[in-house]
Amino acid sequence: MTEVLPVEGFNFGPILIAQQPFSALPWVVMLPLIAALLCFTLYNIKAQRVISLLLGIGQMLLTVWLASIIAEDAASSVVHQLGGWPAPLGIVLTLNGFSALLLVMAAVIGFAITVYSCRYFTSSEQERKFWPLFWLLLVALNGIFISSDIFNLYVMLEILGLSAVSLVAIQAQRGALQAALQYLLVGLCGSLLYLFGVALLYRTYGVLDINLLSKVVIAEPVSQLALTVITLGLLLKTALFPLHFWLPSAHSNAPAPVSAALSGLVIKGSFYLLFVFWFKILSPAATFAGATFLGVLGAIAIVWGSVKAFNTPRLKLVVAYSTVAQLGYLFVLFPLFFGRPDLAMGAVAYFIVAHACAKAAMFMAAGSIQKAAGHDDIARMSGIASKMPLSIFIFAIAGASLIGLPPTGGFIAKWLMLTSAIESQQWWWVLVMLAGGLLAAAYLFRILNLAFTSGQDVPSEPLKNGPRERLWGPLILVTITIFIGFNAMWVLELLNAGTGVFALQPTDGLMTELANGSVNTAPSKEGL
Amino acid sequence: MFKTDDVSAKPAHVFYKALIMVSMLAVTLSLLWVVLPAEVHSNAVAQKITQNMAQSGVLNPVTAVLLNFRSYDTLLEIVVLLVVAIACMPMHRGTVHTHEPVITSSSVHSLVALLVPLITLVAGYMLWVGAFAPGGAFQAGALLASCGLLIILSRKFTFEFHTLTARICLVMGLTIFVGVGIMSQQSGLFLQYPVESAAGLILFIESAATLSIAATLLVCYLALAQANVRSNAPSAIQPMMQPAKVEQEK
Amino acid sequence: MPIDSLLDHLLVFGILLFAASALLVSKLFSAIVLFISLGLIVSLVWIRLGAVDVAIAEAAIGAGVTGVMLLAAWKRLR
Amino acid sequence: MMSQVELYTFCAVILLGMGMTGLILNQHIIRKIIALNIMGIGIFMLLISTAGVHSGAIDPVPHAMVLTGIVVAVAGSALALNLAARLKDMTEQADD
Repeated sequence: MTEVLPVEGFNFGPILIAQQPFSALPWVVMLPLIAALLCFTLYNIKAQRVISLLLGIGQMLLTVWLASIIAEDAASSVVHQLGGWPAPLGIVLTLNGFSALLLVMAAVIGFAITVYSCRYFTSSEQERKFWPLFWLLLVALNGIFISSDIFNLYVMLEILGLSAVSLVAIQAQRGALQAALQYLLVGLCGSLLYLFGVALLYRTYGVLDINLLSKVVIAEPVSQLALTVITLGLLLKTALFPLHFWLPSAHSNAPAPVSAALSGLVIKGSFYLLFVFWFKILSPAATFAGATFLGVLGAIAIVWGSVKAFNTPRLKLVVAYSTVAQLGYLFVLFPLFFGRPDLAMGAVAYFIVAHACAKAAMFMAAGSIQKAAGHDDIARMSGIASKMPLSIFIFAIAGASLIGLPPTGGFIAKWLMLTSAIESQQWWWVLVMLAGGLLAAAYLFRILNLAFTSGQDVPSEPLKNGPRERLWGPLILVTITIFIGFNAMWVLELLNAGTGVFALQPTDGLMTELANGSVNTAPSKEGL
Repeated sequence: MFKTDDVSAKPAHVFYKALIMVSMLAVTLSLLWVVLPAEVHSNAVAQKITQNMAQSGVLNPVTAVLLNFRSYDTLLEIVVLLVVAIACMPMHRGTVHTHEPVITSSSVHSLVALLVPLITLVAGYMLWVGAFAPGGAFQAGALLASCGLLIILSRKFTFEFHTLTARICLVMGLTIFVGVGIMSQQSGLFLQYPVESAAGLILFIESAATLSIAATLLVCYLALAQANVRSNAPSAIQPMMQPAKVEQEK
Repeated sequence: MPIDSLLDHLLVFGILLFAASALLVSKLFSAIVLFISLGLIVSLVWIRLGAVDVAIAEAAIGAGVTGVMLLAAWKRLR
Repeated sequence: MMSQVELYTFCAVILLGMGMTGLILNQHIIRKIIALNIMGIGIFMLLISTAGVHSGAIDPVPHAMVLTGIVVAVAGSALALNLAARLKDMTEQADD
């Protein structure tokens, strides 16, 4: 059953057969799934914490091991045919440098959130529901990063969306439920639009596998329509301005570990898909004008999100609006893929990792402050730095990364972005990036400034300092933020292992399209 | 656009409404303009499926796709149901009581007594026949859930959400699916059933999935309908209607 | 017009009519009932198109279970 | 005169447009759910309408996709209705 099956009518090229070590690939999804099943069946918070910590470590080891295999063997990506059925018939899992990097990121941030959550919840009812849903969220994220079947990705997107909504709803307050309901409707509408795109693609090309599809897609009205509706659906889920309206309330009303997962990880899942559709699957249908349009929306998002973050009275809402702003950078990079795709690719990956670590840490620190102070009203936070030095320290380092100050991961990400904008001869984006950094500095220093001034005029309330151990979670992330600020090559090398089959080839196709005004449909791509 | 502040209907401005309707009409027409003339693919995958049916262990091509060729999708579909079941379960330990059965008339009662075994039988048949003809776990699960619903409506009924039995019913389908997937790995490929035992394994997975699907649908319905029985058992329902106290104190 | 084609046109007309009225009718209860009926007509279309598996699922889950849940929610949200 | 595929494609796209319009214009959660489900039916019809175009084998993949889609749609609707019901309980308590 594992022999190469050529398909009539298409020149699909040879289909790689899974090699022995990569039978571990489905475990990336199965491990969190088993964790979720155990957590739900036992339904006892002590057991759930132990299972989550142990399997969280296991997940980190597994993903780091897979990443090291990818980094060593830079030749191509890793393939696993589920059920032994090759691509047009069955579903295939693939792993390349980019997805390996994202898997490691998800596992590490997931573990940090696990550590934090063990000491966060005050209600055992909430915590009992949190663990299985959190693991199911990781199932969907990991699944998105390794799946190479567009319908399977739809199911994964639904799991991601529904579990994210359920996690917001465990905060049994009116505001949280309202936010969850709005988030759910937006998410369902987004996944239906995505499914519409999948239906159009299957109708026209008759295949669902990403690699096969990318070889038969040509620039025609149907593929462009499919790209449009898929982009629209995924933008709803990724919350690019002006479709960000649901994000601030959902991310700020959720419990802090959930906010960290939503801002750090969930949004990256749908962004990753958007990225794959634009620069791999449907790259012949992608146009520079469309990418520039997304870039302009991203630029508006940076300014708008920052201004809203500056004017907002609540701490968690500031962090949520900051997510809206930071997501803008990822879209500003879209037009740069038509100039220097190699540089833009590095910038995208680096920015995703740096932002995920910083934002997750920041939300957890904000959650700690909120728990201790009993509110998250910024006006009443003067002098909080002396009472909660560790939380404010984490907040400050994460903030430095968001602004793009050295020696953090955010600095390297900004630097890569600036280089790629200048090298692509699209210097105007540089202005947006610099302005965004200044605006981020403005809204973050507003909080830090207040935290460090001793409040004489405001009566300081007694703080119920929560358990300190939970801050180990965000501390891990802050350490990583600084670590990747010093060791950029480590991340970029892993990425380069995968770019060979990932970003460069489709954009080569794009460049021929740009150069000739026609589309290169010859299946000249090697590898898969 | 997605405002849900108020559950009651609020009339939107007429001009705004008309504008949206006209623009959506334009969108629909342009969709038609692109989709209608588009060419339809050749049937390459269908041919592949016909060629490989002998190895799938079943005769119904849809079941073969759902539980063999693309069984990973079905596995995740059951995960979707599990997510919703967990999310719908009430937060606090709670029991649903119906002290007064909804169906009271004795003639309807005898009809229910006839229907329940009949529907269960049909569900079982649906599950079994899925291997050869239209049918399968999801249809059977829905039938089984309707059967459960009839029982709930026709008698005094107590349902405890947070028992081990309830949770095992909910996760059983998924656990067995994952277990079979891991155990049946040939040459290291996940979900690869041996050809000779594929039929048995598929039926095994489907039976467990049917129970879990029925349980999930019932849990969703009961969590939704619990307010209907609130007045019957105020003492039992009261605790789960309260928002988390702990959170408000902080 | 051959009888098959006539049947198709009738079904499409019925579907569009029921969908439009389910969205436009002023009483919520009627909207739910119209939606359930829409599900049943759609399952006839699935049979017409040779998708009997989908037809059974649509009738049992799409129309049946969704309908029951919508009615339960209607009763509770009233 | 439209062929069968064209007819059902036409119907599918109109259903999709109707569903989207209904989703945007209606405020009540139940109506929004109905609109979402009508959108879903449109997409399912788009998938199934082409499954039997070629004489010979009917393509079962779209059928399997639609079966999965129906179950996912029910799951999403159930969650939305549950959240709405919980929200209503909480609002009523706040009013008391």
